[in-house]
Amino acid sequence: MSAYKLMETQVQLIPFVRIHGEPMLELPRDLYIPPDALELVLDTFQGPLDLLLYLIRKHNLDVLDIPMAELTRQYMSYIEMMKKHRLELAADYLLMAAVLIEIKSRMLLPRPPKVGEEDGEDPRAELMRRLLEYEKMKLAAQKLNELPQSGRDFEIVQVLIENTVRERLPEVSVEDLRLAWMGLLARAKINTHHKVRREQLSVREQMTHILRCLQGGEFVEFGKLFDVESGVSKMVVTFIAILELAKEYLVEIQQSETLGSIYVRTSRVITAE
Amino acid sequence: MSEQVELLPQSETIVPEVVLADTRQLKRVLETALLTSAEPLSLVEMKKLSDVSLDNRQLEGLLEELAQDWQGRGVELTHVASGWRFCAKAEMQQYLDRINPQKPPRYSRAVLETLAIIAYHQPVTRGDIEEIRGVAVSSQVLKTLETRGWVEVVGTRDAPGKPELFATTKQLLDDLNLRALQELPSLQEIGALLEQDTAA
Amino acid sequence: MSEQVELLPQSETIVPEVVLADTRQLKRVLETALLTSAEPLSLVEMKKLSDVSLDNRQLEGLLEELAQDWQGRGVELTHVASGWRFCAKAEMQQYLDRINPQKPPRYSRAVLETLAIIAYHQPVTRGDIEEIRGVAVSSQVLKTLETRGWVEVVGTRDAPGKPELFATTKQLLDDLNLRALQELPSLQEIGALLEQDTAA
Repeated sequence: MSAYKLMETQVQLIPFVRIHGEPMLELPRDLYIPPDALELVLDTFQGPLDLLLYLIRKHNLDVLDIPMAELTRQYMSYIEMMKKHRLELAADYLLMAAVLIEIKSRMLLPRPPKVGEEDGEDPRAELMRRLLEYEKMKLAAQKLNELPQSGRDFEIVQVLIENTVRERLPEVSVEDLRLAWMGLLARAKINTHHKVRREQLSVREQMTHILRCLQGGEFVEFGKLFDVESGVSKMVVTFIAILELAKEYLVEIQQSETLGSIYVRTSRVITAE
Repeated sequence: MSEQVELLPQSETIVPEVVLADTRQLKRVLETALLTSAEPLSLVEMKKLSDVSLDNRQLEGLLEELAQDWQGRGVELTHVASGWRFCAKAEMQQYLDRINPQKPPRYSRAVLETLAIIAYHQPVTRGDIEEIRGVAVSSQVLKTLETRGWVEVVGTRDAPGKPELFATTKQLLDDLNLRALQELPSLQEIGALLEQDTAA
Repeated sequence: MSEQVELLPQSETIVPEVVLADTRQLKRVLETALLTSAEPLSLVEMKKLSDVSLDNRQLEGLLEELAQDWQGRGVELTHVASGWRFCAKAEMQQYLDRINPQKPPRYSRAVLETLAIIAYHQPVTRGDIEEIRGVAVSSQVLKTLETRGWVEVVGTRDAPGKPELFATTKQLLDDLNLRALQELPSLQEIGALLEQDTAA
């Protein structure tokens, strides 16, 4: 149950400030701080709790037995300065001043005889709890900062991977094509009756195949376009494909004499002549 | 691969799940992956490197061997929150700084205190942080920590205004070379330190 | 370090500017710096790592030794225009890809729709495609498909301007793992799906 006494040594947790370019390793011993130094002090303290802790430490006070009158008086003298110079920053500090004065006034009142546990509680208890919690976090922050930190205290290994020439090409699946087609249907409201008729893909494929065979532009003998070994249905498809090509004026079919050989060529050549 | 042929009959007593030559190759691949990866590699990721399936114990065994192989070098294999990675030893920093003297910025006390509160009290709202610090927490402070990837919003508290709840990330642990939050300096020790001081 | 004691007298003929123990340490530092640097390190930069002054020849000698030490590993020390750096060997790429699979890029809707139209209506002209899509087809779209080897010109239509006729290639079927165009989802099925969708 020994009282918490915060050591003077912890004052060094506060980083030093510079006044007129001169480093100040310790804050002034007396409470008076030159007005132009106040802004620096204000930046030095992290808030009213920090300032209170500083005052308590500086005067080697016991957090668990804070002499409220003295602490409040000292604190108020800081606040007076702040109000003059950096009012906008002083709000939190003013709030703390109110808390301090409230505690002080409650302590001045005669304590009623013990009625319940709560009533007997020291009005300073909440402030003490907060001061101790803050102090713990302040120290924790310092400990965290002491841990080796990547980039600051050690480097991460990073060996290059030559992202080799292999360029990634988009992959397309059958599903993608199906979706693309559905998108087309949905968007363009294509006449389903017209477009979604029984498409004879095999015929289309064969049409392409025949066009490829005729790519040289020369006449090709009709029979040569049929692969006898591929079966009857394939041959029928080939035949329909040739007719379809002719219908679309993509090929020209010629037979110079009755019962003579039939020749096929792409119609492009005709017009090229 | 005559090696493999010679070795196989010898291993008749124990049939190793991974053949020796393959193990050597796997270690090469593991080492390369760890050296080239910008992020720590998890066991799950590293298992993909092996052609045969490995269990955690086998993989960790290889990693331990690898760590052994690197002993005495300026770089070491470390185990952090999100996996394994190579990093330079702290003692090398003085040399590395000669080449690249730029240092990441040192964080202000406001940032460090906020980080400490989030780390030790997570998940916390901005209000919680302000309550402990006794001052308003500027958005800049939280932004700094979020940008660094050390802190993130993990949800909101079911309270008026639905305040966001902040927590620390794996990245923070990685950057501090830690595996888990428990490896942070313990609050009990810190409390004890304060008590010791006051008792003295 | 009894080694050092034994070795030093041997080297009496040449007095090395860098003592052996220091050389070992310098190699460690060099290796660490090269492993942690994002950019290749120049000789000028690397000289800063040494406490004693080195000339280029000495430094390069050390780097050669280091490169030797790394032989047979998945990572190698290479000499590039701006200096030296460690780099993963190309043969490692296949393994590294397993961990960090690059997401393949995707084709735009325009490309996919054009491909679908060519696949189902071949041979078609650009005009046909535009009619079905209801918008102009950029040359880029057709170029993309041609470059990929999925679409080719198989002729021209005997119409004003002799428009080219596009058709799909065998390569497309191979890449889609199909044996023939008929294996593509039938347009009827697709139409049915759509009607179901709109009915729903």
